[in-house]
Amino acid sequence: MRGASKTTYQLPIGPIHPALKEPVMFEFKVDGERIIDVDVKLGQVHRGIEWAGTRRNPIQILYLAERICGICSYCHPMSFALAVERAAGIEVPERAQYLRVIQGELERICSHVLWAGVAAHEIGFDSVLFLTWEIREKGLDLTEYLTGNRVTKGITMIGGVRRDITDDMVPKVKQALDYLKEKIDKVQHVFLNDKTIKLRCRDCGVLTKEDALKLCAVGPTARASGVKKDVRLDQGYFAYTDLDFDYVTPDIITGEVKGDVYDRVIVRLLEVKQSINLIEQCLEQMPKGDIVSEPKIPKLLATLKRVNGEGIGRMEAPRGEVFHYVRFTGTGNPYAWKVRAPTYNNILPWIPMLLDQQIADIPIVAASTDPCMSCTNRVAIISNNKRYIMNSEELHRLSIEKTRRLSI
Amino acid sequence: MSKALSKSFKKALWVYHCNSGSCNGCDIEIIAALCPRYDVERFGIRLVGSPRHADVLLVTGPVTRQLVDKVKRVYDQMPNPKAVICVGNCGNTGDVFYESYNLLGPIDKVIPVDVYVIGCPPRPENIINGVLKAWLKLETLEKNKEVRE
Amino acid sequence: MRFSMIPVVLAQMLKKPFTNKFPVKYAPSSPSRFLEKVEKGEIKINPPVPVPERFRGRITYDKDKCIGCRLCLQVCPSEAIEYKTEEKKIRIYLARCTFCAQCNEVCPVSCLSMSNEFLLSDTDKYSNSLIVE
Amino acid sequence: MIRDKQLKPEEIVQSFKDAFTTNIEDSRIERRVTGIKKAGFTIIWLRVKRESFKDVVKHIFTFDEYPHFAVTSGYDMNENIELVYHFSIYHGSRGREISLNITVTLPKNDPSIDTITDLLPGAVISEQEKQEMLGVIVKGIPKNQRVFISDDFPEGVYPWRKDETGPDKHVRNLHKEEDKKT
Repeated sequence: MRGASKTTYQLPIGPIHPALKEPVMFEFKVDGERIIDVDVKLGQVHRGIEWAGTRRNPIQILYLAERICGICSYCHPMSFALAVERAAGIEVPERAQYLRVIQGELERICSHVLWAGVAAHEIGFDSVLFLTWEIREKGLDLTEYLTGNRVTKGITMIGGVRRDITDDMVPKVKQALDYLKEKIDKVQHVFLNDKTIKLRCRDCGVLTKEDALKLCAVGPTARASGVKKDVRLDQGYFAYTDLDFDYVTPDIITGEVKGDVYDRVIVRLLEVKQSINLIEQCLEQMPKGDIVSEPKIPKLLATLKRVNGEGIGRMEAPRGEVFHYVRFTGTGNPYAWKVRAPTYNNILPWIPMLLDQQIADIPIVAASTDPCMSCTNRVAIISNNKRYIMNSEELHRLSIEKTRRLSI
Repeated sequence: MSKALSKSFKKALWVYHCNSGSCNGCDIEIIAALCPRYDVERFGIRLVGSPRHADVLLVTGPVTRQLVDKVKRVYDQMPNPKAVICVGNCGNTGDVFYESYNLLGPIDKVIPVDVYVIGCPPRPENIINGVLKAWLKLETLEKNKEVRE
Repeated sequence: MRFSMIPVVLAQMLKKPFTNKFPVKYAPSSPSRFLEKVEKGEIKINPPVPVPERFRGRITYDKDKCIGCRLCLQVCPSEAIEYKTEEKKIRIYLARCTFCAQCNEVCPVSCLSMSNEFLLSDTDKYSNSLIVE
Repeated sequence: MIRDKQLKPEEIVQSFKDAFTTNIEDSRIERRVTGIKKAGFTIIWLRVKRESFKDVVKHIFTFDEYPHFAVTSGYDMNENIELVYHFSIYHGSRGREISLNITVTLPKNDPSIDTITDLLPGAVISEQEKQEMLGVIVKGIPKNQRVFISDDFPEGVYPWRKDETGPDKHVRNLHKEEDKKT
């Protein structure tokens, strides 16, 4: 380093780019183009949900929990329902456990395909964005067919599920799954065999297994670094214990684990195939039976009023382990409610990933962990009062230029 | 001159999307409206990266305390004539987040809103319907301006 | 392979376009005249993407079946339902509704149900078309 | 690797009790079963005195070299604040993970606890959140800033507290404010 004359720059980013969703703020120290130090400022989207939860009854909280994050809008209410069921000792019928697996895997497919489009968009491949989002539309049609709304599914109920999949709905589900299976092979071919994507993603934003374990990274980010962490397998909930599947790590295809952006692409695309397979297994093994333990809601609210205890709900969301903690003291409304989104644990791994990377790599590395609190709309580099406005459009343009430079 | 301006204005409506603390259910529906299936680009609607080039502001989310002045600044940077479309119920009335210590009111408390797109999240066609209503409003604005001249 | 996306793009060119041309293929030169023609029936609007049968759209309220038991108020996550004490009926603000249909399930006389209509946008969020009484 | 011999839940609780005798106020093992095959997993709840909290966390490392730390939940029980640290050990093999939740009570007049970021660097965001939401003082926290609440939110107001330092002065009901208008 050339001694004390090193200056760092303040770049607050104003507008929000369409692909970047919720705002999160970084602070980097930069030596020229190379990033030397990273600091993260969160909380632009703090809506005080946990506090609002203590003032409502559990049925209302289901729909509040659904709007914590729009893309994984199934895992939050479902792990809240798990926590309440464990605190109140409510048994869930077996058919409902299978229906819950189907909804969870369907959401994982839609979320990973969405992510593939956003990641391709970050490095400048808009045609891949349109290709993947065209596939995602079929996934959303299936979600709408099964739950009644494209994004906020509203299928969760404490003690089971709100809608059943009857036998005459199964052929339509199977037909949509075949369409998805065939198209996802095409996307995987596009992503994994494209020379430019390999140039941009190989050895970029590396997270070593040691760092992933120490920083408790979760989900595909951890699995891409070789850490075998998957709540569906570690601590089987719903009906995952009856299905046969295994941890998805990049060495299935490439035979080695590097923990870089390319490995995260592999892990997510393999997981989409795994999810389709899981849904098919569920459709075959699903037993007959009722779909919710207590259909009458006033009765359910009455039983929840008498609960006095605490429960935890853990679930594997598309981005990683979602954790809910609920404490009841017999007043109907939960006394305490703690929500931990998977991105909570995937924020700190950004720091080892982004060190010694270039500024142009920030969008793709940040997008590679698929942050639900999501991509950078604020990149601020601490300056000695020299302000240099660089909006996220320029950040994105830098990223595209780098792709062009590499691919010539 | 105003006649020429209004004609060119109708063909290309440039849109800028601002997320003021939304759960991003509406944001992905806005992006879905841009993608091949609904493809608002055939109406000349294009998403631009800066409010300075935009005619319509698509706002989502109940405004959090940290983003209040950001939303105001984005609104002020937009050139006239401009329209604001508030997408999603939590932007319209603070739907599920009606009670909070960190939210400063639905969007029309921060900036004047022209069209409210109702839904949680609204379907992409509903957003197109909202844009159509914004056009009507902008057109009547143009007519009143011509009548006044 | 160098650019694996090229064969996909070429194949895409031959297929039927994926776009569903919702109201009309291209932007009308003047929206108001366009709407008048639609009312007169000269122009046919292309239908939106078909909606499945149990879609959660605009709520419909059967006033005389309602017994005013206020169970729906207890369950509504966003306080979108207002109770009119004098006539023991309810008023639902669509601008505050989350379209979760939880009130449909809790209603003992099932006087609430969800229709398929979803094109709800207006210049005034509390206009009569957006309040179900 | 010490994880090769994986202890049963009862042995784990017993080893905690041997090491900390009176400091473990109470312990509970919760068994859950799922699916048709009724495969089960266990959740261990421990209530620990504050003095021996750091050693209890160090003791977890004897079971698993890299325990998984989920988050710390906290709530205000009128005269003292209770924090629940959620760990889980033995991840990596199918159906063997055990959740471990450690509850600590802090008196309200001195709500301080020492940090665990030296053992688990991933816990810093969770500790920052407890500082700003509950007014807990984490001794030795590497980054003493606010993480979720904005900087212009007044000092001394803790959103999760149910006493006078609660957020009730700042709460706004967006619907009721509009009802007054229409």
